[in-house]
Amino acid sequence: MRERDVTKSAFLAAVLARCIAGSGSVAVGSNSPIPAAAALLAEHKAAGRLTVFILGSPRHNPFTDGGREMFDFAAQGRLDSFFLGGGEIDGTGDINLLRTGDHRFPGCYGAPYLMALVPNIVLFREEHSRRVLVPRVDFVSARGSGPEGAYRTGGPKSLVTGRAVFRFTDGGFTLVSCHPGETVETIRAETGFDFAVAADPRPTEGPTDEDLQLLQGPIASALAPLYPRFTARLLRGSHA
Amino acid sequence: MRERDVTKSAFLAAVLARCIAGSGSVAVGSNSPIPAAAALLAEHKAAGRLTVFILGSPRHNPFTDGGREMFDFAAQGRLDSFFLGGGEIDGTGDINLLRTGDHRFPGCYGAPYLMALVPNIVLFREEHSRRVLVPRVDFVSARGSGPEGAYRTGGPKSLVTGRAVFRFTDGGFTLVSCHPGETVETIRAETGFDFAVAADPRPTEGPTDEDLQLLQGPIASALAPLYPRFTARLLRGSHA
Amino acid sequence: MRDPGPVSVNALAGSIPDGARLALPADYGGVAMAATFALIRRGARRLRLFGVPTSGLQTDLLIGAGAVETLETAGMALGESGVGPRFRDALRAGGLVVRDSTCPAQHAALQAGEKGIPFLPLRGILGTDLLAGRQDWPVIRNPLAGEADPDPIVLIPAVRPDVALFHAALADAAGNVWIGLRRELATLAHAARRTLVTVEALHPGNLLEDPLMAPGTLPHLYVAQVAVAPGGSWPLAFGESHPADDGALARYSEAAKTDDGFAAILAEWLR
Amino acid sequence: MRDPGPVSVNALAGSIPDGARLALPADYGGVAMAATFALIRRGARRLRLFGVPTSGLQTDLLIGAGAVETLETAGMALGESGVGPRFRDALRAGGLVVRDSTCPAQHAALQAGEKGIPFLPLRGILGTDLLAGRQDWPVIRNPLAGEADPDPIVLIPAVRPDVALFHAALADAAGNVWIGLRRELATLAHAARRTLVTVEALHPGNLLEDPLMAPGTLPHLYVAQVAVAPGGSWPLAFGESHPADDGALARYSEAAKTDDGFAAILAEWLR
Repeated sequence: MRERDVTKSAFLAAVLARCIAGSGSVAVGSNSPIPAAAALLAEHKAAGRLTVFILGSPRHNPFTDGGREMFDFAAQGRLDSFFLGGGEIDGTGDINLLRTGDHRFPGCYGAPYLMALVPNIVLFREEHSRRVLVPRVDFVSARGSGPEGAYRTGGPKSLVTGRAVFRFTDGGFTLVSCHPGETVETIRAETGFDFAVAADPRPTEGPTDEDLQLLQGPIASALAPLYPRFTARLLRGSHA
Repeated sequence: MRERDVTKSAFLAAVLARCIAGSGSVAVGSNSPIPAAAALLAEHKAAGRLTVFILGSPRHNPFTDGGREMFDFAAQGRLDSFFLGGGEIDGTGDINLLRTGDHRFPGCYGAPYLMALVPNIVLFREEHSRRVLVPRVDFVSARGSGPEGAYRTGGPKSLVTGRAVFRFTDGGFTLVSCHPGETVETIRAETGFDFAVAADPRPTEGPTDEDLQLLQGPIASALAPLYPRFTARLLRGSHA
Repeated sequence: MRDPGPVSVNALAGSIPDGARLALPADYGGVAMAATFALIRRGARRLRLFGVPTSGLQTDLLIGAGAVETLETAGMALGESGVGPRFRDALRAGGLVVRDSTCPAQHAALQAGEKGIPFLPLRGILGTDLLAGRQDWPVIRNPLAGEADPDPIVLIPAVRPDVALFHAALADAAGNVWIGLRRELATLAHAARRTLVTVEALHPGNLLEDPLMAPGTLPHLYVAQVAVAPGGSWPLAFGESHPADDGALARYSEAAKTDDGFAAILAEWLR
Repeated sequence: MRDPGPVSVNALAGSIPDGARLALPADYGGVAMAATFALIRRGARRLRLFGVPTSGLQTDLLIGAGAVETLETAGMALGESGVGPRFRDALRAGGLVVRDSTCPAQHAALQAGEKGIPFLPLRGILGTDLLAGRQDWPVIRNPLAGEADPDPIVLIPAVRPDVALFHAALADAAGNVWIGLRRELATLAHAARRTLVTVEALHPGNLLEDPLMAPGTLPHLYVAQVAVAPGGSWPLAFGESHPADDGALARYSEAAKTDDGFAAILAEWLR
């Protein structure tokens, strides 16, 4: 990378934006500042062909039928992309948003439903460690695939962490790129589940200059009311 | 009756208004001018304690959630009264709104649903003849009671025709009053189903002077946009 | 995906293919009559109409013009004039398939379509001949009822119309449509694959960005095409500004009783 | 039946009985914080909270004040600060019953309540531990599926809260409430037995008679009591005019980590 102020958040937002390129619609749930920034970046680059819904943001809300509309919209097959995190994520694409041992996470929110209905689910968790990427989640909040016989139109397509990007196919993950400073070996050391490695794993591409200007300018401004601490501390921060 | 211009429609509207006295809410379906007039008369007399919904009338529509709201409102247990007619009505309170032989009526509208859910259903049909009041309806659009085991919170409480008023109890009708010029015998001659007779069948009371002023004044004006021919021809007509 | 900018009424009507399942509002609910005339002019055939929740003049015209294969509706009448004459005639002649329904079921079918669920349960209706005629409405025992309680309940299958067509007050350049209190049109548009709207006028700003307009707005997400058609509900009423043309409606009720009378008034209205 | 005219915030909160099933909006959805302080002041107990669809500061406060017996919600967090500290503490201490849910199920439960039907089917959720924990959510075979298709589907039972409590922009003398785009509050009020609303201000005219206001209006039919409470969502945001008091929220997140810290900030806020 050149000498620029690329925060980790800006880097990840740019990576996530590429995961939803080509979508006609994307929604972002609550407490998801980096995905929200990614969605707005993708919107800028799609030149009006992408509809962005950010829960809690009055300016990025194309819906007029109340809290259920986004969920109905997804079940109608109209929502192309959604971001999901996870206190734990395992190698089958199952995620845990509720609890491990006696530790409580905020809750499942829309995940048990959206994971089954939105075609391009982007899994995102900045922390990439064996604590998060586990052999098997303690609690299945949402399933990466199945169960057999169930109606299903959605599922994970990719997993982005603070270290790497994986593709999800046939019920498992394939490492497709490592962020700067990481290698297949360092990724394997920090990942609790098995994964395949793409024939040609490359360094993850960060934001372009234009991406960065957008993220640090209009996107940071747009997100400031919703995520004041995030925008102040991270997106405009001067240390990567 | 004193020497007044009481049209048949005004007479019936006053009778129907008494059938919904004490209700907190009443709805009137489409193509129901006399029930609409009755609901507005009851509203005047209830001094603000009655909510009136008249389908198709923007001025008598307290709902803001679209066409389904009135039906949901009924299922919530909030709708006290509703008027239903019938191409045929039989002695069990079943009504036919769809067809007899090859004659087609407009259709069932909300009847199959509202009859089961609205506590005070007022059956109304001006024509009182053996053609309308039949031993058994040709087609059951809505049931007066049952079927056994079914969830049910509503049903007919009364039947008003151009000749008489009946009460509906225990699955059958009881004649409670005859309109001027009718007797128990003339009613029996024109009724195709069996009915009981109240211990003290009286002449049906018509509209008071105040009722008449309301019906011919503000109520006729209010209904004119929705029922132009009805209000012109009947409510203000000078022959009873 | 929405076509950019408003189109002509003819282009809008022309995008409704023969054989489409076409959902239409009740006569009081914003009927796109100008687009209906265009649809008849282009000789539409085999339409499968779905009333939201009932049907009237528009459906009678389409039936008379030979454009209708099936009609699913909760009621079919021309205001105070009763059953539509062309509908009645088509029933006598045979060939028109009618699936009789009830208003809450029509609404529930679209709500199920909107929610992407296969059915919605509905109270009432049990034990009627209406239900007996609907083999497609299963009755199940309520799985939540107590063991001793049979509690049968009707399931209304979801409907996702191919096309929804209606008339509204305003649209903006983004394709947002102001429907005001006619929220059944939002449910309908959510459930439909394509929604076509004629409007009285274009709105200069963005309806979603105006806090007073947004609550009555159907978002562009659901709107495939918009055409501007002032007075586009004639001869039916639209809001308080456009009362029904009672004279025209009375003439229709009378004329359409005969084939020749219908042909004459249709020719006049299509001019 | 609606009480005539607006009441005081204390009277409104006082009408919520101990043990009530109380439905509350998400932190972004119009939270009646002033009424919540009044509810805590009067020492409410054994409330059964229902999140529409999620929960936050208000619920954390009520839990900390010992007012909550059960919580049914799709998520419980204080914005960027994560899980509510009093909620977390109550889980550790035991005694708080939590029924974990998911957003669309919370909405569906209220829609079923609104429609007076026993349940609504919902896609997704199958095969999760969330579903395994909900014995009250039966899974049935879709009766409309083909014979060879197992097509299991989850049924969400209807919820009809005893009380709904929220904050809105405007109410009029008739008891109509302008909720604007927050239509989940209409669904909630339709489903609830009694709806209590605090508002920023009284509207001089009748909201239902204004064609621009009516589409965003909850009719008086569903509104039991209204109280005027300007800034009544503090420290949470309300619309664009009342941004969140980020300083107060950050102080709460920190203080409420300990019993003493919570007691101190609660005492300050209840003053």
